[in-house]
Amino acid sequence: MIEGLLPELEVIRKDFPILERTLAGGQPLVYLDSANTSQKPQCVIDAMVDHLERHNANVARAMHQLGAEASEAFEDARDKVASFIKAPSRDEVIFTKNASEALNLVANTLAWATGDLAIGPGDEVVITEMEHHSNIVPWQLLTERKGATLRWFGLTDDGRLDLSDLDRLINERTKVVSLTWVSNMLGTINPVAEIARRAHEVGAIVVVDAAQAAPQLPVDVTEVGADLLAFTGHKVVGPTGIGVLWGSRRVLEQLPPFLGGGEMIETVRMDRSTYAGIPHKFEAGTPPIAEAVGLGAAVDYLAAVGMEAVHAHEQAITGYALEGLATVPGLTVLGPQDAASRGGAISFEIDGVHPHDVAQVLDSRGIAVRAGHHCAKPAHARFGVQSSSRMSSYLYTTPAEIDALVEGLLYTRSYFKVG
Amino acid sequence: MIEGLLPELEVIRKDFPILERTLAGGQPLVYLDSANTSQKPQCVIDAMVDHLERHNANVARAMHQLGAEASEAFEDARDKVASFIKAPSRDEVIFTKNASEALNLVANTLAWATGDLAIGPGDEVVITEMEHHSNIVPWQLLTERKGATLRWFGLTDDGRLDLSDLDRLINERTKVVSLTWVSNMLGTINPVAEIARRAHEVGAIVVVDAAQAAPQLPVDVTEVGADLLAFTGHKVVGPTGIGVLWGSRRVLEQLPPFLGGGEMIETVRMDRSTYAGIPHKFEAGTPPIAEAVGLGAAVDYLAAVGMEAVHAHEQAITGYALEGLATVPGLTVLGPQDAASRGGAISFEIDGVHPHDVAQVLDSRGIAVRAGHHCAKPAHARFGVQSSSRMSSYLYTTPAEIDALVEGLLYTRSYFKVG
Amino acid sequence: MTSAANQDLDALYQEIILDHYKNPHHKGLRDPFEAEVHHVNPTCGDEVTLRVHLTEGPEGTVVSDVSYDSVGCSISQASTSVLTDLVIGKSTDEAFEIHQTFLTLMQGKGTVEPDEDVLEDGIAFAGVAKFPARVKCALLSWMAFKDAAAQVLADPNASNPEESK
Amino acid sequence: MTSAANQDLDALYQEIILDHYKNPHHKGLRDPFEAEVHHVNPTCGDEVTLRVHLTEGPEGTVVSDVSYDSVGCSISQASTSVLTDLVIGKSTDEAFEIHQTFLTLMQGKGTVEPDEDVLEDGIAFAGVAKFPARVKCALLSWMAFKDAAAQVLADPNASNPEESK
Ligand SMILES: Cc1ncc(COP(=O)(O)O)c(C=O)c1O
Ligand SMILES: Cc1ncc(COP(=O)(O)O)c(C=O)c1O
Repeated sequence: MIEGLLPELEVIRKDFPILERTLAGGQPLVYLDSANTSQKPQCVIDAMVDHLERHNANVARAMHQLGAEASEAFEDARDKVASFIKAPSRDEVIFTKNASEALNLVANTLAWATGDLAIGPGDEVVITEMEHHSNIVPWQLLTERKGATLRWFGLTDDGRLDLSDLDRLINERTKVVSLTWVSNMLGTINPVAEIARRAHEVGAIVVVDAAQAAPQLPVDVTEVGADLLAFTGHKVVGPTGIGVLWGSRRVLEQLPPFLGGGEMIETVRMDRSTYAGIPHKFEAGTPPIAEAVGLGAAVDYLAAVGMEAVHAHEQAITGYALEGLATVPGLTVLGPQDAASRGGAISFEIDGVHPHDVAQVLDSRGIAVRAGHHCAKPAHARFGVQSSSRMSSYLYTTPAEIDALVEGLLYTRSYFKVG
Repeated sequence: MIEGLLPELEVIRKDFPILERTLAGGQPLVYLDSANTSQKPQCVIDAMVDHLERHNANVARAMHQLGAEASEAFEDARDKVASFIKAPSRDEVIFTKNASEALNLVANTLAWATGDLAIGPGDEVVITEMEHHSNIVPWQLLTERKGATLRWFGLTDDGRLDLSDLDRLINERTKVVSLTWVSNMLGTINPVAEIARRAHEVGAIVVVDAAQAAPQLPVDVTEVGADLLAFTGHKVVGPTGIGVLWGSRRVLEQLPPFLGGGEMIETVRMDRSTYAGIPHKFEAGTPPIAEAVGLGAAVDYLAAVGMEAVHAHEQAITGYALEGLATVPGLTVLGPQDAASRGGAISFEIDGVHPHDVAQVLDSRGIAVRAGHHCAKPAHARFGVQSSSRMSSYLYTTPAEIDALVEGLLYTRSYFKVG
Repeated sequence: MTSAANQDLDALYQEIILDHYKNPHHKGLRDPFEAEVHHVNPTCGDEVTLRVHLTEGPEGTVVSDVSYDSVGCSISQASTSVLTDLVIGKSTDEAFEIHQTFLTLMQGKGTVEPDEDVLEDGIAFAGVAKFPARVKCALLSWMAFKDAAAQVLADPNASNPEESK
Repeated sequence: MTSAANQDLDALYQEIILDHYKNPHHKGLRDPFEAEVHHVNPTCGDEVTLRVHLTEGPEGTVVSDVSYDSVGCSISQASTSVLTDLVIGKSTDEAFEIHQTFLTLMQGKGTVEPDEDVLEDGIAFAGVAKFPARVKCALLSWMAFKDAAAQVLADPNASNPEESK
């Protein structure tokens, strides 16, 4: 028995209906693509179905019983998310459509901000070379449009942030530092609190991309030092169509509105409008209601399992996987080699077999991994590769699935006659 | 039997599980709030459940069998939507989170557009006084930020667009004309094609808010003269969390990207990125996948019933409702008085009883209507009222439900001792 | 109509509420005042413009007047009327305590027993607490009062904005 | 591994494909050329830089050379190699017809019978059509070729971009 595994693993797997699926040729599913999107437990699906079949109505605007039920379910979800990330106030939790929109919301409103948060020529935004495209492109657009400068942390050879020039990179010109907590490609867990401390010293705001952290680690927005933090529903066993932006009241209140429309207003005249307070100011139009209900059920599910336990399970599986992968000749793991300093995504290369071909052969055995640049082209470029294969585990992953992967990789080498 | 009603109305009602619900005191549900959000047929819910339980994976990025299934389901939904609105090309269909985001996408990308579409001082954007806030605020933000001028069509006393100064209002300075096809408050169906003709004469682009039209009328984006057209999933018997922006290839290709991130890129370097072609350029991050599957099932359902038949049903019910409401003393209907020139939303006032109180008494009888400004404050102000009550029907609405409403309104008057 | 639903409705629309709605107390905007606020319920558009006039008495600051102009439903109108009855003439400390008691009642989802000694006619709103969509209506003017009074206390030398024009 | 899944895999990775992958034909960038394009598969990042050299012959325009530099999987690499075998030396009309035939095969979801007379080694890609995620890999260089050749035909006087530098 591997230390740290969830004791009730088989019970947990029963909660996820898709894990019973068989694929072409009757192969059972070995799902190792959870960093891409996670599978959904029955309770999340059921909560959404119950909402759609019995309580569906628009929120906030509706005065009738269904409307009251829907509004309550929607706002309950906000409470659940607030407690999941230890937000000081529920009003600081904004529902977006995904993590990408949450990050763009910040970059876009900063483009129109006035006062302290305004960004212009001479100002700097700092990101890192291991960011997901969704935490690169918004900042490229912002700095380009406002004449500001984009800078970034480079990476060490073992896939960590190169902090050697921390104090030079984050300086009095820095207005924003935006970085990922856990890398979706290298798996690296970054010292966010340490970097946030430096950023706050120079008066910059700190944006944390927690798309990979929220599924795996206990999150405390204050402890990590974030001013704003984004994650996405579909990676925390919740549905697609919903993401979360948390922001401190102080920063959120300073930002101008993002999208304009229903629910984000206080009053509207043809010539001028005033806006609602947070969180509604940033939630224009009908929000993802059934999706919020699903997300609420999802974070409740994770909280019931316990995020400490989920994290321990991920580390145990990751450690076991690193050991297994080491037995495959010609295989190189990108990123840190010790399980303790990384999350549950492991990208690797196999000499002589292109990642797509690796993924294809594995798929013929029912094993689902991702191949490509994982929306992290700069990080791949840093390591001189154009793409990689990636296995990523979650709370339902078993050691036997890792064994199947390793066996599949050995078979792949023999299939392509490199072994 | 009322002419135009759906012949299989009872069969259709059986498709919507929520219509079986009873409310407090055992009251059966009389749902007359469909302009706010529509109810969902079982086939839409089932399609989403099947996706979540059997085919869930991320799209585009995933190479494995689940990924291929999810991608195919997602792209099939795009085909279904394209055919539902007669889009010349499937690539012109962009999935957003709701209609509000679709409209904001246009206004936001225009803010950064260069060349022909760029907007600046001296340029004009024309909207109307009957717009939903989601088609007002984005244009206020745009014109304010770019130093351009916002103008609008006024309304006649019977709730139609005042077209008397069409040629003055839309002139060579006009860059954008954005208007609703069907008013969510007054019910008015606007002569969009006529206005679009004038707009195109002066070289302006035409944005059509079809949030209320798409549920009720057969839509042909070319015939209506739109360059861009928005609607929302949850009002066409689909789920929340998804909306649609259709745009002509010519215009979409000229617009700069909206949100930056995964899926919208061609290639990313730390210093510079290039973007994918349409529709992906405008779909950053993980899209609403299960929601697209639900929306695809929804438009298929409507297409199977037939949009001509849905429209005829709405008109029949609206005509019957207008007759019934006319029997309630002290009740005034806002907007056109003939069913032929309006959609299925009817806003009204009752002398001496505030709309909230009307809605409350109706709710105690299981009748769900909306009370308030319906996100159309300027239109309310135009008629000198601060709020109104609104009943809105859909393809599952029966004449008996209208009878219950009329009876409920008579009871309301007696409850508040005004009758 | 089943009697259960009717009972709920009657619990919401107590006679006292309908009386205040038809004959609101202290309505209209009056001088003098030290703060004027405008609050809106964005959901439904109910609006209130509310002024407070505070004076220094021997036992501390006193709410000498609360005047208002408003549009809204029976619940929001009646609650404004009751608010003025309850706070005019009280010390600001007492007024804030009443505010808190009313808030607790409204947010109690129908589980809080109202204290007639403190809330007087305000106890009629106990039934509103069971209708989440209407709680905002009942609280609109109370929030406006709190806001206005707090503004004056934060800046006690603020002159009457009308006079300073 | 069940034999069904293995059969599919073998249908995808035909020996011909693996041979072209290991020993790609016409690889490298060469002069002269009239157009150079860079195509990317944004999903996975596969890339190809491709040049075409067209000349005027007695029977119309001829594809005299197609040269390329590329990174990608076995399918995309082999398909580029096969492309060059098929179109070099053909008239542009013939080349576009072959392009269309290959496209039809790829988009046929496995229902199209490949024509060996037209596609030669290209028939080995019939199995790819059953793997929707890989169709883009197979088409990457074909789309690049079409794009580059069309650019030259649209502007036949375009000089060699290298020479004009
Ligand atoms: C006319 C009109 N436009 C836009 C919208 C906004 O739709 P959504 O709230 O789904 O963004 C609505 C509905 O609320 C509407 O009725
Ligand atoms: C680190 C990281 N950031 C951001 C995202 C974007 O999330 P989404 O696609 O849900 O917007 C992802 C996942 O794709 C991610 O892994």
